[in-house]
Amino acid sequence: MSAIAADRVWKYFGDYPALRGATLEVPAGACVALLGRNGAGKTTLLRILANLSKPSKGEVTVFGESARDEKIRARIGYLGHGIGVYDDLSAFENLILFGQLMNVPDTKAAANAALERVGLTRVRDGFAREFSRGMRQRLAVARAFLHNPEILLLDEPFTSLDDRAIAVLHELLRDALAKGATIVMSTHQIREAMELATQVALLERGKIVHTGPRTPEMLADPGWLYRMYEEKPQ
Amino acid sequence: MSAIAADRVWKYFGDYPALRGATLEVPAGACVALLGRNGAGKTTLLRILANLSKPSKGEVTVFGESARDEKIRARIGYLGHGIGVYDDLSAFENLILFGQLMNVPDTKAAANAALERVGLTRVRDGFAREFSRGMRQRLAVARAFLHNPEILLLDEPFTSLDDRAIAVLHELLRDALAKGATIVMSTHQIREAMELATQVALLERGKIVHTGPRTPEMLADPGWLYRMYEEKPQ
Amino acid sequence: MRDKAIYILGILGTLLMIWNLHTIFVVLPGEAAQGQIGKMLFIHVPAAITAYSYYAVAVVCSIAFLVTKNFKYDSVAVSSIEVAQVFTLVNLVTGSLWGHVIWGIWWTWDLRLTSQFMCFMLYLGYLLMRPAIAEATQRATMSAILAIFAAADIPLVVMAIRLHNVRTQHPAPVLETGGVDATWWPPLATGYFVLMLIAAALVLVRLRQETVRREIDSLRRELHAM
Amino acid sequence: MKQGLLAALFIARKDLRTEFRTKEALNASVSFALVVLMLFSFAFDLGREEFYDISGGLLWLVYVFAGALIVNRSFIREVPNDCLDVLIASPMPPWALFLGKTIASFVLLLIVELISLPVYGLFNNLQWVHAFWPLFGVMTLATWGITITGVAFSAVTVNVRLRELMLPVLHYPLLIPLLVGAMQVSTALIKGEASDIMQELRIVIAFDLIFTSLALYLIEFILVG
Amino acid sequence: MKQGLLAALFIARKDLRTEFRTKEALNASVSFALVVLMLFSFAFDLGREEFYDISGGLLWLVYVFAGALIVNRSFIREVPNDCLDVLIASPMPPWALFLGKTIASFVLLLIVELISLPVYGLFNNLQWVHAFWPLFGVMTLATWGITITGVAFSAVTVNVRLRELMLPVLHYPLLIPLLVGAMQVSTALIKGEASDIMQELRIVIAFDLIFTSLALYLIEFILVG
Ligand code: HEM
Ligand SMILES: Nc1ncnc2c1ncn2[C@@H]1O[C@H](COP(=O)(O)OP(=O)(O)OP(=O)(O)O)[C@@H](O)[C@H]1O
Ligand SMILES: Nc1ncnc2c1ncn2[C@@H]1O[C@H](COP(=O)(O)OP(=O)(O)OP(=O)(O)O)[C@@H](O)[C@H]1O
Ligand SMILES: [Mg+2]
Ligand SMILES: [Mg+2]
Repeated sequence: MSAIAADRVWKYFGDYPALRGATLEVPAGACVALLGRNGAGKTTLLRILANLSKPSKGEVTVFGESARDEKIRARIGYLGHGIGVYDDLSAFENLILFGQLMNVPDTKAAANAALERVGLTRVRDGFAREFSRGMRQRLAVARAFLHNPEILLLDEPFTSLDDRAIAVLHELLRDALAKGATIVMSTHQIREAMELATQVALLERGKIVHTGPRTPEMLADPGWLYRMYEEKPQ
Repeated sequence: MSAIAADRVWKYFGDYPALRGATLEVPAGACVALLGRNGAGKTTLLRILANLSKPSKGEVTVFGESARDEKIRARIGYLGHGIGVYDDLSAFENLILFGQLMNVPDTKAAANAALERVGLTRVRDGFAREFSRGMRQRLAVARAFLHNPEILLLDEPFTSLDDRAIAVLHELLRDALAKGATIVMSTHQIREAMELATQVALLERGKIVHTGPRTPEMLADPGWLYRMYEEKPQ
Repeated sequence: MRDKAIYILGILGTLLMIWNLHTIFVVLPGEAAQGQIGKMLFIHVPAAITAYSYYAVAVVCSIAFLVTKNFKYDSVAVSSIEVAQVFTLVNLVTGSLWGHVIWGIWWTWDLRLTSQFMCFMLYLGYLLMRPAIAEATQRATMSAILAIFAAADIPLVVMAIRLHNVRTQHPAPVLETGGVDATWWPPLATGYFVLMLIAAALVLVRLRQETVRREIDSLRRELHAM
Repeated sequence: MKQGLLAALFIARKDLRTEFRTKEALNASVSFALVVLMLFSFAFDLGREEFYDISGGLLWLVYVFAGALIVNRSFIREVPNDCLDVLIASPMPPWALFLGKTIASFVLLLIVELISLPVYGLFNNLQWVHAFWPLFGVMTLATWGITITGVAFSAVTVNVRLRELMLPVLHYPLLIPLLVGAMQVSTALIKGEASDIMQELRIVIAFDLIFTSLALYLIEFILVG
Repeated sequence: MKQGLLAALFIARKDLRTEFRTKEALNASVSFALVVLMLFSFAFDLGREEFYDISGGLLWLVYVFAGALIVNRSFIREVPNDCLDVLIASPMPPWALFLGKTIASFVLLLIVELISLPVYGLFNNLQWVHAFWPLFGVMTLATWGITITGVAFSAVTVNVRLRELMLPVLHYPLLIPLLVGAMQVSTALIKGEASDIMQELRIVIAFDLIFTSLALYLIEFILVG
């Protein structure tokens, strides 16, 4: 059974279709790099997978169940364009809050461990509003991984991270994959994504036009896939 | 005479020094890649160079004059984390407004030319709020380049841009350099920056620890510089 | 098809209205106490009831939108509310004119006047909010919610104001209590029927506008996305 | 269900904690309430008797204006870093999120009201202590109604342009039945004529019940679409 | 100086254009004024004579409520895409930015007031036409005071660092002398007792002068700091 299955998903914003029958199957344990030009619909698709918006047409199932199910939602970790932490709470308080909402058993230990992993232990009690852009992104990563989700939906997770933070994120993602998690991440930093991805999906104007395993040539030449589909009529 | 000179600049946020005596000299016509880990102080330094905040200690001069001078400000283009355009104005109106504020002589012609350069002519009268993320970033670039600034301060300009948009930005920057402009850009997408940079400056915990020309080995191995300074005590 | 319906409804409404106005002003004698101004009743009351009828249509369509997510219902809801607002305004203005003649003042915070004004304000908020939401699905959803809230509020308003009821300037119900001359009933009923027809034609016109606007909107978005 | 209630409490605690940390809304609305009171006492040079007649009305005007400042922030506070997305994606049901936010706003508004009441009495030489407990009851009931509708509208208008302006235009007309009831009851209580307040109170309670159930039921449409 | 004034005009035009494009702000604040009128009529069930006594007070309450909504948006509008940064980085001096924003808010608020005045008169059966020009004068003076302080506080609110120092609590109490003056003068004008209004008017003018110069002088610290 595939972990995530989106079946001919359409999403209209008004009368404008941002997704036009996108179909995506992600087997459990895969790491999918979701590529596509600006405005292709990557964010829209990820938001639908994460239950943040409803598809206008089509069906999304996660582990064979409706994505709307509460138990399913507890197994998903989502990291969007916004970092999703409160500026007026400290890093630690933020994680405690999300731990409680995610039903994490020992929230304090989990929060401390998460801070440790992303290297924010030193600023544990600093307010998020005082963090630099990269530190905020690290906190957001810690938040998304807090409850050891089985499915990770990441929208441009490498944005604004420095080399170390990218290494940390890579490690976290590798750990998660080793534990059997399934990952879908959109990105424009193709190089960083390709190192991890086992699968690649290309979204173009609301449709998935290519899915397949990541081949070595993609790793060597990140622009390859885009060029493949360059000739397509606009 | 150097185009930008920051002399032992300190910046405190409360008791925390984000900059601890950063010193940077940028000769006219250079393109400096300002590198540094998350929280190193890149944004803080760029904001001080752009007059958006005042240094707590130290001096910043631009073309030998105080950066606070109004005439100097007209020669600087700044592109920060936010895109700095109004959602409720059309692309054209946005550029007209900024042209007027920047004392651009023939605002209409300049605005049209700028839209042409970033490839937004077709959506000239569309509201910025309806643009996709990449289009918004393009408009922001057009805005920053509108008055042909002699100094460009760019904070992570490649963020969230797809390959095509990055190519457009590269071209604009090359044009500007050819016209003699001076560029300082912070970035974590080192590869994209290195293609253009003539100089590299590394900021670490509020201090500039390295400045120098970009060497070919940096282009081949973007992590090189970071590794150089890895051994330093935290 | 829809165009034809608009013309038919419009022409039928106009003809009937002319005939009814003839009955009201030529056939019927003036009201005993008030003279000719009393005939304001024939617009004043039907306008109010027409407005209520279309508010009711709107709430039904709003619920239907939430259930089906079909934008047609949203269009009908907003068109109905706009038309109902117009008729509420007709009721307010005729009442005000009438009051100026009979009571010597344009307005007073009497229970009936106030609750009608309240009704107008509730739905005015609805109409003001709509254009301020950029995204169409969200606009339709939030509007539907507002329409439902407003409809739930109206009975409470009426109840509360009945209790509060300090000033009573407006005539007490005469229609139910038989205070109206038997000869006045047919033109009253016809008046209501006429206004309902005209309102239906207006709703259809508005619906067409809605559809066209949505099309233009999507074409423009399509252009931007390219 | 139990999970949901627990989550609501977490949300309420979070909102109250951030609010008490900066005290921004609390300060603004208390000072706003005080200013309005002061202005009223300047603006209306009324006799004692007449003032008693409008005392409940004034009180609730102050409360509803101050309340708007607090209640409107409720969901808007979640906008800056897209926190709302994270909350909606969490396993907590939407009604729990809504309930949590309502509870936080309710507590805040009640605090503002309890602070303003003595000041109001003092400025206007009103005797209200004798009627404190019944007044407190009315305050609780009516404040709940103000909060639940206000927070619901705050969620509705999260993506509306000019929401600070739109919100009162949408919210106040809806509140009229509640306010009329609360004003009458409060005036009667302050004047000491506690005889026939039940009828008005019933409207307040009906308002609470209707809009609480309506909002809890519709909130899923509002938040998830 | 001339450059600065020109820039102020560009800013004012930009703000007014975005507002007038949809007329959303105008419509919303006029209907807000209507809603407040409605609330007042419930709260105060007064006779005609008594109403004349408080007419100026009520009028200014409506104005200040509607005004707060408009004026507070002034700088907040620049926050979403960090537009404020771009404005500050431009060669225009900070006072020009501030002046431009104040002018835009002032015009908007004055329009709202001019529309609400006849409605106010109509709904409450007040005669005000005979006193229109003097009333208009008071409106101009007092509205300027409301706007200049309000826009300055709007700028403070944008700046996180200052927000904690100069709490917005101050804005409303700050307005009291201005409002008391305006209320007294307006009541006197509406009642036709235009004899000794000069003294109160002097307070309004003093308020305007003091806060205009203070705000223009301090704005650089508020914005760039
Ligand atoms: C602006 C002022 C007024 C408003 C808002 C207003 C509002 C209404 C409304 C909403 C209704 C119909 C609803 C119903 O039948 O329950 C109505 C009915 C009526 N109005 Fe008015 N009215 C106004 C002024 C007047 C005046 C000045 C008169 C005459 C002196 C008048 C006479 C009537 C009569 C006789 C009815 C039918 C009453 C019945 O049988 O229910 N109205 N008005
Ligand atoms: N809330 C919205 N309202 C209207 N249109 C929207 C909305 N969100 C997205 N769109 C449109 O849908 C299309 C897809 O947007 P989406 O954000 O999914 O693209 P993306 O692939 O994530 O692009 P990027 O790489 O720039 O983030 C775009 O044309 C965008 O303008
Ligand atoms: N407004 C502020 N208040 C308090 N501290 C701040 C503020 N802005 C920045 N800082 C602190 O100053 C330091 C430098 O921040 P800055 O944003 O300049 O880093 P940066 O080099 O741009 O990092 P990044 O690559 O993550 O964007 C950080 O430790 C940050 O926490
Ligand atoms: Mg995206
Ligand atoms: Mg930065």
